[in-house]
Amino acid sequence: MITITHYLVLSAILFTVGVIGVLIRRNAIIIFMCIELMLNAVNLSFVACAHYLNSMQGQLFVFFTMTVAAAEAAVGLAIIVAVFRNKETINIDDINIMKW
Amino acid sequence: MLNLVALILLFPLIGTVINGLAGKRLRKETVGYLACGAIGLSFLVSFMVFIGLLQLPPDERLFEKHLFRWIESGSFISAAALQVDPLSVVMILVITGVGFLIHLYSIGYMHHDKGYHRYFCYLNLFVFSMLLLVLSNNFLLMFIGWEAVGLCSYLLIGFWFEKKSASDAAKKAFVVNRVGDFGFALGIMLIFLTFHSIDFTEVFSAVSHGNFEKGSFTVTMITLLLFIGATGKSAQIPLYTWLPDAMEGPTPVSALIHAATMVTAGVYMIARCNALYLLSPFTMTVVASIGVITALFAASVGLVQNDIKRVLAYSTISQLGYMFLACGVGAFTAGVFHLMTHAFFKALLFLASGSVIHALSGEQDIRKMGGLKPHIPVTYKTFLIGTVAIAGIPPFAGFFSKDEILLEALVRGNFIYWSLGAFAALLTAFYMFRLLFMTFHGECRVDHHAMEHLHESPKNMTLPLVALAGLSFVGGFFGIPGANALEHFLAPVLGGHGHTEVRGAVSAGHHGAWLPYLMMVISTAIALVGIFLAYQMYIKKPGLSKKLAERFRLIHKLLLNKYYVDEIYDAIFINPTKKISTQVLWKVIDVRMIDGSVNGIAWLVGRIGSVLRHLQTGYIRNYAFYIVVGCILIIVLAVFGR
Amino acid sequence: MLAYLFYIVAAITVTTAVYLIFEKNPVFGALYLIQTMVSLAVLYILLEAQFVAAVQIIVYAGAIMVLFLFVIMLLNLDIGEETKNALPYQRIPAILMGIALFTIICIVIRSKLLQGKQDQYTTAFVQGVGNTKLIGNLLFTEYLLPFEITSILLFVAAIGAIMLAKRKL
Amino acid sequence: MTNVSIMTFNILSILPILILSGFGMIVLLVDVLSSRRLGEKNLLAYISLIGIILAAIFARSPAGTTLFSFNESFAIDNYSLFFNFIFLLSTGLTILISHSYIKREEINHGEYYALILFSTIGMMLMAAGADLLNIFIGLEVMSISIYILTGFKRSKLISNEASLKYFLLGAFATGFLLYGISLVYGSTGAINLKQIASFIASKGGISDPVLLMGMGLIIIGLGFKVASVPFHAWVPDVYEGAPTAITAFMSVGPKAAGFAAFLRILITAFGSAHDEWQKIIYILAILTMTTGNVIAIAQTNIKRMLAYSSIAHAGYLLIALVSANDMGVSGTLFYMLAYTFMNIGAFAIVIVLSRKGDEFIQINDYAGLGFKHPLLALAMTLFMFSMAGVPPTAGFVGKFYIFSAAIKSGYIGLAVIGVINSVISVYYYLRITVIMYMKEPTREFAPLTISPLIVAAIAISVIGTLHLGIFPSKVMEIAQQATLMLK
Repeated sequence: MITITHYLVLSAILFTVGVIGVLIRRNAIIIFMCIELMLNAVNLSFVACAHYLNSMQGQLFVFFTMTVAAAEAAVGLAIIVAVFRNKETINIDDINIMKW
Repeated sequence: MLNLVALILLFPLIGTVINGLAGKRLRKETVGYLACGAIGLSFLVSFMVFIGLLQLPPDERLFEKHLFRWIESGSFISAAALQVDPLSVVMILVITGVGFLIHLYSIGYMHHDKGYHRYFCYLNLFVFSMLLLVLSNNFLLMFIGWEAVGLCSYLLIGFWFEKKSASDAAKKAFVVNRVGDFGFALGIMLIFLTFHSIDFTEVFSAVSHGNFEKGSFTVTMITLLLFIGATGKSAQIPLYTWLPDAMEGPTPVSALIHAATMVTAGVYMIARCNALYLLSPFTMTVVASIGVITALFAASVGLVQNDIKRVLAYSTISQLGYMFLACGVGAFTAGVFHLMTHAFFKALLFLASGSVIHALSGEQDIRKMGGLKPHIPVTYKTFLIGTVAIAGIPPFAGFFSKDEILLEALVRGNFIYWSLGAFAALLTAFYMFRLLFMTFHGECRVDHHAMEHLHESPKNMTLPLVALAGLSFVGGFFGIPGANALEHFLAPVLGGHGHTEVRGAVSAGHHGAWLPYLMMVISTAIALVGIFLAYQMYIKKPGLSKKLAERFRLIHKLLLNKYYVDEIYDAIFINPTKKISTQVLWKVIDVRMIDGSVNGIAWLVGRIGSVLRHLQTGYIRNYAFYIVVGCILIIVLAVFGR
Repeated sequence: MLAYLFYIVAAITVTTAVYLIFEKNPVFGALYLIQTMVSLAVLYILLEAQFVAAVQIIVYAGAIMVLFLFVIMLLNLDIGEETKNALPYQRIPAILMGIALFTIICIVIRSKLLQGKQDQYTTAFVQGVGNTKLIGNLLFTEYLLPFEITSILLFVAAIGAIMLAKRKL
Repeated sequence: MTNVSIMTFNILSILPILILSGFGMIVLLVDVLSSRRLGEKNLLAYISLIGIILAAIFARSPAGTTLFSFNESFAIDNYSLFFNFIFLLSTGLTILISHSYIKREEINHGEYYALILFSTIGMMLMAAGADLLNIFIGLEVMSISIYILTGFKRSKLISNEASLKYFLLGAFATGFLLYGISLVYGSTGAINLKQIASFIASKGGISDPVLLMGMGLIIIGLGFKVASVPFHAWVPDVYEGAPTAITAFMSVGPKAAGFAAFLRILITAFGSAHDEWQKIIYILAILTMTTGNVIAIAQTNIKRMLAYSSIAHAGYLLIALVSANDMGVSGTLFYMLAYTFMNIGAFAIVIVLSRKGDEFIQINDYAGLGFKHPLLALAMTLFMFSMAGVPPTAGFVGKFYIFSAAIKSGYIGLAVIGVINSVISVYYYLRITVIMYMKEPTREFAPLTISPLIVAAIAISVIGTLHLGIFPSKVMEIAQQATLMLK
């Protein structure tokens, strides 16, 4: 029997994998993909909760999350492109003018 | 007539605004007389308010002028309201009266300065803030005045900021005062917590209804915190170090802010809160002890200083010590009385010393003066009156007030207070006459260059001197024993614990009625001894002082270096932090000095800042790491932290 | 049967996700992520969220990830892009932190099954109406405001993408 | 069963949002249709201002009650109204200070104004959102607009970098926020704040660790937006790199919106769990104030210094959040308004004094300003004093309310730390004044070209700062009425 806990643990695994990815990767696009992974983990948790609560709100929330993710992707990739134009790299360890 | 009280505040404010915004474009004369006029009008209104108050029966002499609702939220209400009662009237008369004379004097004194309009703008702003401080009817508004006078003092000490010593002195004054203000702010918070009000009337009536037992911890805390504020503003041990440095400011500023008015704010505040202080015998002891120790300490440092203004600065600290002694033994009237007379004669002394400095084209070292008496006769005469007044020779003003304090110290306090105070009085007479003799008598040690320009100051400078000399002469009669007008006037505020009943107790007690008169004789004798010693050392046998200095080299050196207090502060607070940071932090990371930091704590905080800023590495991944760490901590705290 | 399906799909999802964060080549990374998303879509179907599953594949795996791939190829990134590593010492603590985070989340999740308020949309009810129709209904009634605001959001995104990435304005 | 019921919604309740989005599009259209001459671009600023004024005129709320709209997901009350005014004020002031700035920096595109207006819509939705979905969508509309605005100087690497940092970290924090929302949803079955509250009340308080973790994660997501330590690290870099006018906007509008949502979520939904979250916010408040103030001392760039100062101010506001009584909420409203005036005022002066390409934004560049431009220096002094909390300015009264609120709720230690912090902050605010008045100029002050719009912005800020400092009671009364609605 698959319970909600299974889904939530799977969601937690994906979320933490995404978090680790953000912390250890240096390619801005891959970091962004890791963030997408985190959002997907959250979506899974929403859908699972909705299912076990006999509720629709979770699924609707996922719908909105995806819209937001799409908007973020458009803007985020545009920002990355703009950075690449000026700097010829998207390694975020090189993008470090401002500090202290 | 009492309704006019708001005008007292309005005039200086108008002066500030006009001079601040348009002063640059106005003619110098216009700027000066505008500023003077503002304070003069303020004085006239103050006088009318005084008359108005006199017409009321003594018990009803409390008038509150509600200006507007200021801060109001829930149970907390604080109106912007002014309070006119005998105590504040005495203060506003002194502030506007002495302030007016000093403004007048400044017109001549500052005439050649390029920051003329800036000076008068600040000075008017100061008067406004000081009036706000003494006229407010609640602690919060008073605190605002308290902060504002500190700010003006800062601006005026650093007026000649091109001099590094001046801007350093300004910073020092500001930082030291912040320490005191911090105590004051905490005290106000505690008052609000305890009394649920910050209104003077409400707080003091709650106290007088006896809701608090004598010596209760809360009241002791409140009074001690307020007293910390007072030690900062009024330059008492241990927060006095800024005042001698503050002499970097223009001399009229020293006269107005650092002698006559602002530094007495602490005394005013304690007198205002007398009901609270009387509830805490412990605080009273602290106040009296700090007062008398400061009086003696500063007087002893004053013995050997060679800068004419520094001698006066230490003398101010010492005289403030007397006022705190008076408050500490419960003789608030005597404290306020001395505050008033001190304002007259110390302002006079400063202005006269300014006149000397003016005459000598900026020379301040008394070893390079001497024999000036025939060249600047008016200055000499007025300075003499001031010196006699502070030394305590009857019938000049200082005699009555100081005698009063010493008497109260003996009767209400104990013999130790009296003897220390009396000894300080001896020193006062000595160093003041030393100053007088070295400046005006003996042989002339002025260099030729300055000699050529030697001249008596213009009319608008000598006029205030003469006026203040007159006040120093007659000021004592307001509080003359027997028919003590000041005391009767102040009685409604400072309560039945004025000294009438003491005198009653004294005459009924075992000391007998002769004690006050004996004390007068003793005081006079002490002053005369001091003068005689100074005369012997500096006029009769000019070599004697040098010989003495050699014989007691250690003490002389100790005094000359002001007991090494600044050095001790450096050694305890500043050097260790410096050492730690240079040896530990400097090598670890690149550090940036904060320009000429004056204060160990500020320095340390700045250093911590320059270390911590390196947490801001600029790497996104580091920032994300902080977020994750914070996230784990918050979840742990939220879930398991119960 | 469904349990096995869950375990298999879950295993694929986790594996591809882990591959994503260790893959050098961003193109492969994107492909792994697409695979993760597709597996998640399968799980959504298991959870009877058919509409979300479809959108997941069409919008997420289809549109958004294609945009990613498009940008990766536009920038023509090398595999050696990540040569500079300014924070090598952060790798181990980061993984440890991730594991700590996971452990805490698991402790919390396992401590209690969900006890939230049950709503009316039981499986039977939803099947009666149809998942997509129900979502459509809700979107245009109860969630009308956020739905409309979403249009502003997408509008902003479009403006932004043009503003930031267009070669010449 | 399947019939579509028309929900009760009040179109008037979202009128300001409609007006702003309409004007945003008008700006874009005018920009496209008009020729590319500079003179036409002036029009865009005026159109945006008209939109803001209209939105402010049509912002209404029923007196003394909360009106819910859109299936109880949108609340119109005095609270959201007050915040709407703060947002509109900050947007209006930003447009006033932007006008000459974006011309100078050659980023004078119509999209600039449109994005500012759209991000204001997001803020309004955050303040009025009564369920987590609306708050989330509002937050995203606001954030995405600002990501773009941050990178608006697209040819400048510094602006790109700021934008990338803000975007990546912002999206990362959004992940936490969403995860939190999903857990809260899972453990209560609701995303509506009132329903969450009634669920918690029916259980007699929070005992479910999943719900607590969800709450913690939401605090993280919003803590990021309001720049609370340790989620603050983006602030200095982004503030430094963003166009200065946008920095001014960012330090006020989004922060206010973050606090609006923060207060509404924590008090409305988790009001009965005050004990659980107050200790978290307590620690955050202390960390935030102290870190902000201490690091600010060591800064040499005025934009970075103001960034750290903005972190410190977030810390003061968190104090009000901890106390969570009427005075704390109204104190937050008041302080936010005061902060809007003083902070945008300060940034306006930074803009006036800087040159193309953000030259002259080192603190030492201000040496001697007091003699060259006395009025500007005076205004800057006023703003600095206000931020330091020196009476009689708005900042003093605001701090006073906040610390009193903490004391009233019994957090005396927190209030004392707050006071110590404001003492520390005096040091670096005063340093600017000292440098302006007490240092010889190190550079030539070229004659300034000051547009009337920016003068208006500075004048409004000065008047606002002084008015709130001297006559705060009227505004405070309004703020207090706004808090009544929240519970």
